[in-house]
Amino acid sequence: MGADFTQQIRDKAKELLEKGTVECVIGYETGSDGVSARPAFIHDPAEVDRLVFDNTCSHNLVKYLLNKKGKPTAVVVKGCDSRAVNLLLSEKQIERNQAFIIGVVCPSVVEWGWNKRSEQIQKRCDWCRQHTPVVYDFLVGEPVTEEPPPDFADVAEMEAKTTEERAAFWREQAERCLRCYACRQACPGCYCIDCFVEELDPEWVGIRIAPQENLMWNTIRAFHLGGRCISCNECERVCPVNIPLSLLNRKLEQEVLSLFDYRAGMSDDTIAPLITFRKDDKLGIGE
Amino acid sequence: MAPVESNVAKSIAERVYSYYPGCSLHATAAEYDVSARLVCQKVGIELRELEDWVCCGASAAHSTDHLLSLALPAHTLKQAEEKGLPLAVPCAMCFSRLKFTLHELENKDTLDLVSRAIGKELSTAVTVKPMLQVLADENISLPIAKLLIGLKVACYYGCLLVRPPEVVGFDDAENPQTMDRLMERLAAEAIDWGLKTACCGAGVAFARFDIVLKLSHRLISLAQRSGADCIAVACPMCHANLDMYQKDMTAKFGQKTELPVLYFTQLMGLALGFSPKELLLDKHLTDPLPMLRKKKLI
Amino acid sequence: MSRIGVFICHCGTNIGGVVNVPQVVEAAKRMPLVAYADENKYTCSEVGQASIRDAIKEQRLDRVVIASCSPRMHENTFRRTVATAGLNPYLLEMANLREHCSWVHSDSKDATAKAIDLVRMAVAKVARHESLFPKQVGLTKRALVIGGGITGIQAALDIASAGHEVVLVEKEPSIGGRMAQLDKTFPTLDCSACILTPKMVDVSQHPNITLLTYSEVKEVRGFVGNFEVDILKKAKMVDYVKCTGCGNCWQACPERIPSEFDLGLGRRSVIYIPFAQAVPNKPVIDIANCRYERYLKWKETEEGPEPPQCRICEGVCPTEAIDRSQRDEIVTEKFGAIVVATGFKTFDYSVYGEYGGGRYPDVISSLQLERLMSAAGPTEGEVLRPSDGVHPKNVVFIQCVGSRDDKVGRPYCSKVCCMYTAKHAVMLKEHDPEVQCYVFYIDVRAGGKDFEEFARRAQDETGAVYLRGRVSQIYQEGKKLKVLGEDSLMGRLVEIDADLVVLATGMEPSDNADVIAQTLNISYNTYNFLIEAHPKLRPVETQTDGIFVAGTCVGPRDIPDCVAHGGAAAAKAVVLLSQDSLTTDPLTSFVDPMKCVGCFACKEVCPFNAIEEQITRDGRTISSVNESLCKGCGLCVVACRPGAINLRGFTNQQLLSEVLTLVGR
Amino acid sequence: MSADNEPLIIGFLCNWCSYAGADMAGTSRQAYPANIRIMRVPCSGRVDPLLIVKCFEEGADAVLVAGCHPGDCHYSEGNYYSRRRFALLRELLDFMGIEKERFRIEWVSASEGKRFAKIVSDFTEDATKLGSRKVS
Repeated sequence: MGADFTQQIRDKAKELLEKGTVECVIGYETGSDGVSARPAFIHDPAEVDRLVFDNTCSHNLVKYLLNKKGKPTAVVVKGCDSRAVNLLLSEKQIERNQAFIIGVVCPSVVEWGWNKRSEQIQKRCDWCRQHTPVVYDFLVGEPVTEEPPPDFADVAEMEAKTTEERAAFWREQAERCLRCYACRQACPGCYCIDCFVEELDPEWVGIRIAPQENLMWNTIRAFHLGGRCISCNECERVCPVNIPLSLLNRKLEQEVLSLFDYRAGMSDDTIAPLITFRKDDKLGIGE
Repeated sequence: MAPVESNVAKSIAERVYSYYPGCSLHATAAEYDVSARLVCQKVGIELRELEDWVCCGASAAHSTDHLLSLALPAHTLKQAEEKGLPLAVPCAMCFSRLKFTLHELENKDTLDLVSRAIGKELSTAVTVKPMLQVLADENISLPIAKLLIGLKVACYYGCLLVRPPEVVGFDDAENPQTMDRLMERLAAEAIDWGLKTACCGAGVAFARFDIVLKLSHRLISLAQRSGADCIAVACPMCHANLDMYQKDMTAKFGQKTELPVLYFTQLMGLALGFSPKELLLDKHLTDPLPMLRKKKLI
Repeated sequence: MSRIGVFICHCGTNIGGVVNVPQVVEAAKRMPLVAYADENKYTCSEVGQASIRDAIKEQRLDRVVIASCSPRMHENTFRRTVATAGLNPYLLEMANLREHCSWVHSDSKDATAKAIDLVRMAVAKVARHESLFPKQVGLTKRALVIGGGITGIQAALDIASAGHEVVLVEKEPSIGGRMAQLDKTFPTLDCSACILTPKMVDVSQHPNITLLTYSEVKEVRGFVGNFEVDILKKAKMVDYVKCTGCGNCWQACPERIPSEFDLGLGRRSVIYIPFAQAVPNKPVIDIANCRYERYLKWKETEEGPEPPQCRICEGVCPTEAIDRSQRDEIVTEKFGAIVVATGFKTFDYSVYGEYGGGRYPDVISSLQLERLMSAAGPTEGEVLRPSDGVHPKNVVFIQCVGSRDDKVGRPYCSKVCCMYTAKHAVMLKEHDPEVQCYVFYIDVRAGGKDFEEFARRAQDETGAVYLRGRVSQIYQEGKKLKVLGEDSLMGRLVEIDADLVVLATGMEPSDNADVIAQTLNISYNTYNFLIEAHPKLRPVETQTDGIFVAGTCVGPRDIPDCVAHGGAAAAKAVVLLSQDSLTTDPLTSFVDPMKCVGCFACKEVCPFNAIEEQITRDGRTISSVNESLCKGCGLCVVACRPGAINLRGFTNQQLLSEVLTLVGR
Repeated sequence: MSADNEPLIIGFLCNWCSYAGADMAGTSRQAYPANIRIMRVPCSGRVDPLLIVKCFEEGADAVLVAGCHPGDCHYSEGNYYSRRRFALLRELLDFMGIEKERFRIEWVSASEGKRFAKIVSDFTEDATKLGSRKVS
C-alpha cells in the first residue's frame, strides 16, 4: 500500500499543480518526529515529494477546505473524510468546482502519538463502513466491498447502565473537560464564525469551568452535529483528556439511523434530518 | 389493461412449473387436465405435478372451518415453495383458495398459526398462476397447425379467476382480456359480451338448483344472442354448470338452449393440431363436435 | 439603566382571592431594574389604565410589566395604554396571573410563590425588550384572478367595479368554465347560458378588466401587495386586433376532431372557438391538430409522405388575421392581490369497471347529458343516445360515482349531484313524456333553498323511480343495457333494461390544482382541494396573505355558492387593495450578517419563503429576512447553529433570561 | 431549584394552541399543581434545544414542550420540526443521565384545557416520584 499510494498521490499532485488546476494540494507529510503523519500544504510542484500516505494519516483534511474558499484546492481524503466533503457541499460551505478530491481507499489508520505509533487499529476504523470515498475526482487504490453495518456495542454498553450511573459517568467526564475546544477545531462540521459556547449575550454557557457548563458544551456540541456527524472521530482523537466523545456521536448516529433512516454525507444533495420532516413521522411523540 | 401486461411481464422466460391439478381435474374435469398437459407439452412448458398435493378445501372447508381452509392450501403451497418453482393451477377455484391463503398468510400471526397447524415453517414466497395466465404468456410461441378462423368464442372467466383483484391480482376484475387475446392468437373471434365475470351459481350448486339454472341460463343465452359458437371456460365448476344443465334450461325457460362449452385449453389443443379424441372433446354433455364440423375445424 | 414599572391586578377577587397581591408587589419592588410596583383592582378598567399612564409619566418608566390575565386577552389593550403614555407599545410584557395561576391553583402560598416567579420572568424579559416599529410597505393596486369560470368572473367583475385593475387569466380559449357547458340550472331551471353569457360579455367590456385567455400562471414571486407573476400566453396564431370573429375560418376548416367542450360527443374544427357564445368570440388554432402546422413539421425533416398544405383558413380570412409567426410568450405582471378560482373537473367514470363507462357508448356522464340536452349542443337539444342516435326511453341514473366512496379514494360528497340528477329527470320528461327514469341513490341530499321541493317534484311529477342502492353490473344486451342493482329498501335485486345510463360523476379539482397551489405556496388537501386559512372564520383567505381562494377549487359547491364565494374573495381583495400601504407586524426575525455562515438551514425550514440570499460587501453569500413575508414563527432561529438569526419579541436573550430567573444562580 | 423537594417544571407553550389550552384550563377552572412555570413562545418550533439543556443543567427537574397537534400548526409546519428535534434530544439526554420521563413533548389544542391540566398533574406526579435532580 504505502509506497504505491504515496507515489500516486505525488504524481497527481504534481500534475495538478503544474497544470495550474489547483493552487494548493492539501495532503499528509511525515511529521517532525519522523514517525507520524501531519497535514501538508503543497503549493510548489517541486515539493510534492514531501507528500506521503501511511496508516498514521488520520487528520480529516476536509476541515482545511473551509479556509480555501474561492481558491482551487486539491485535498487528500479517506473514506470517512469524503463524507465531510458532501456535508460541506450540501451546507454550501465549499464549492465542488473549487475542490479537487483525491480519494484514497482507506487501509485503516492506527493509534499513534508524538514519536510513537502502535499497530493498534483506531476504533473509528472498526466501525467504518466507508473505506472507499463516496466522492472523488481521482481515486487511489481499488474500491473495496464494505462490511455490513456495525452494531453499536459501545452505545449499548452505556445504555445498560442505570440513569444514575450514566449521569455520574458524564459528570466525571465533564469535570475533566478543559473546554479547550480542540474537538471543535478538528471537526469539519464545526465552522460557525461565532460558536454558541463563546457567545456572551445570550450567555448560553458560562465562562466558569464548572461541570454543568461543560456538560452544556458537550451536549450541545454533539447535538449540533446530530444527523451531520460523518464519524471521522477526529474530535475524540484530539481530545487532550480523552473524553469518549464517540459515545455521544454514535448514540446520535444510531438514533438518526433508526428514527430517520439517514446517514450524513453520503451524497451532496440530501437534507439533514433536523431541517426537514415527514408528516407521517412516527417518533413516539403524542401518538 | 395494465394488470395483464404486468403479469405477463412477470412470467417471461418461465418455462418450468410445479403443477397442481386439484381434485376435479382428476375426476369430472379430466378433459381440462388432459388438454392442459398436451398443450403445455406442445408449447414447451414443463409441468411437474406435486407428489403430495391435497384438496384445496373449496366450499367444503372454507365455509366450515377457517383454519382448515388455510391449512389445506398451505400444505400444497409448502411443497411448491420447497420445489422453488412457480405453481400452475388450472382450476379457478383452487387458484382462488391458494391466493386467498397467501393473502391471509401476509399476517404474521396467521402465518405462525397455520405453520403450527401443518407442522412446517411457512413463507409466502410462492408464485401461484392460473393455467390461463401461464399459457397466455405472449413470450410463448404457439406452433399453430390449424387456425380457428370463423369460430366465435365467448370467453368466460367466472367470478374466482379475477376476483377479488387485491387478492388474485390477475387481469381486470370487470372486463378481463387474457383469454380473449389468447383466442385471437388462434385466429378465433373473441366476441365482446358483458357477462365474462358474472357468477354461474356454483356456490349454491347443491342448495339452490333453481338459482344455478337462472344464472347459468342468463350467461348462455346472452352468449348465444351475442352470436357465439361456443363458450370457453377456465374453471371446472363453471364448466359443469354451463355444460350439464342446458336441457333443463330449455325445459324451464322455453327457447332452445344449446351452446357448446369448452375449456380454453381444448380450443388451443385443436389449433395446435391435436385430435378431438386426444382432447376428450367427446366428453361434454353438450356435444361440440357438430358445431366444430360445421365450422370445418375437425 | 432602564426603569421598569410593574402593575399587578387583583381582577376583583379572581386573582386577589388566591394570590397575595401585596406580597407580590413587595417582591416585585425588590427585583432588579424595577423602579416602581403597584396594584390595581381592575387594571383593564379605565381607572386602572389611567393609573398606569400616570405612573409611566410620574415615575419616568421606560418599560412596563402588567401581571393580570392572559396576554391573549389584553395584550393589545395594554399596548395601546402604554402607547398613549408615550412608550413604545412593544416595551410591554404581561404575566399571566389569572388563567395560569389563580384560576388553577387553590393554595395561596404556592400560588403567590408562582405569581412572584411569573412576574420575575416578565421583568427579566421586558428588560430585554426593544422599541419596535411596524413597517409600511407600498402595494400594487391590481388584482389577478386565476380561472374564468363563474366564480372567477364574479370576482373579477366585483374587484373591477370597485375601481381596481383586474387581469383575468383563463387557460381555455374562452371564459365561461363549467357553467357554460350546462343546459339548465336547478332548482329554477333557468337556462345556464342565458344567465352566464351576459356576465361573460360584461367581463370583456369592463374598462378595468384585462382578459388573458389561452394563458396560464407559471410563476409567482413576492408577497402580499407586491406579487410578481409570470403568465404564459399560448400562441393563438390569430391576430385578435385584426380578427372580427366572422367565423369564415372555423366553418371552412376541413379538419374535424372531437370537441373538448362537448366532451367528445361532438366535433370541432382545428381553428376554433369552443362554443357559439365564446368570449372572446375569436378563434385560436389548435397547433397540434392543424394540417398546415403538421406540414411545416414535415418540411423540417421531409420524412415520410408529404402531408397536404391546407392554409384554407388564411384563404378565407377577410382581414388577414391569421398570424403563424405567433409563439408562446411569457409576460410578467405586478399585482397586489390574487384570487384563485381554478374550478373542478368531473370524476373519471371508467374507474368503475362494473358500470362499463368508456366501454359502452350509451353509458355517459351527467355533464355529457347536459351537452345532449343543450340546444347549442352536438344534437341541438335533442336527447339522442350516442350509439345509434335514437331517443332513449328507459334512462337509469347512478348517483355518487366518485363521491362518498372510499374504494375510489373519494369519501366526500360532491354536493350538487342529487340536485342535478333531479333536474335531469324533470327535463328528460319535458323533452319526451314517454321517458321513464330510474335513479339509484345512497341518500337524496337536498339541503338548500327550494331544493327539497324540487327533488320531490322530480319523484312525484315525473314518476322517476328512486331506488336506494348501488348498481352491481351493467352489460350490453343487444341494443339494451342490462342494469343489475339492489333496491335496499325493498331488499331485493332489480334488473332494468336501459337505453341510456347516466353516471352522476362527482367533483374533483382541475388538473394541476396542486401545481398551482405550489406555485402560490398555499396548501391543499389529499384530494388537491385548496385549503382555506380557517374553514369557518376565514373561508376565502389562505395562509399566504394576499392570496384568496374561491369556488369549487376549495370544495364542491353549486353555482349560487360559487357566485357568493367569488364575491367574498373579491371583497377581501378589495379591502386589501383599498389601503395605500400595508403595515407589517414587527415581530419578525432578523439576521446578524457578521454571524451568518450561509448554510441556509433557515431557508430550508422557513414555511413562508421569507429567507432570501444576499451577498455581503466581503463577498459572502448569507441569508436575509424578507420581513413582509416573515410571520414570526422562529423556526429559522432554532435551525441557526451560530445564532445569527433572532426573533424580535422572543429573542434568544429574552427566553434565556426568563429561564435564568427560574434556575441556577 | 424550588424548595423542599417540590419539583420545578418549566413549560414552553406555543402561543396558538397550547398556551391557549392552558388559558382554557384556567377559564374552566381545571386545577393542577403549582409547580409549573409557563413560558410563552410563538411556536414549539421556536424552542431551542439550548434552552432545554440549559433548564436541566441549571437544575430544572422536568421540562414540558407543548405545541399544536401535527397538522394544526399555526405556521403549518413548525411542530413537525420540533417533533423530530425533540425526539432526538430526548434520546441524547436520557443517554447522558437525564431520564426520558423528565422531558415531555405534548400536543395540546386550544380546546384541550382539561387535558392540559391532566398532563401537568401527571407530569408533576412523575417528576415528584423521580425526585429532584442532583446538580452542584
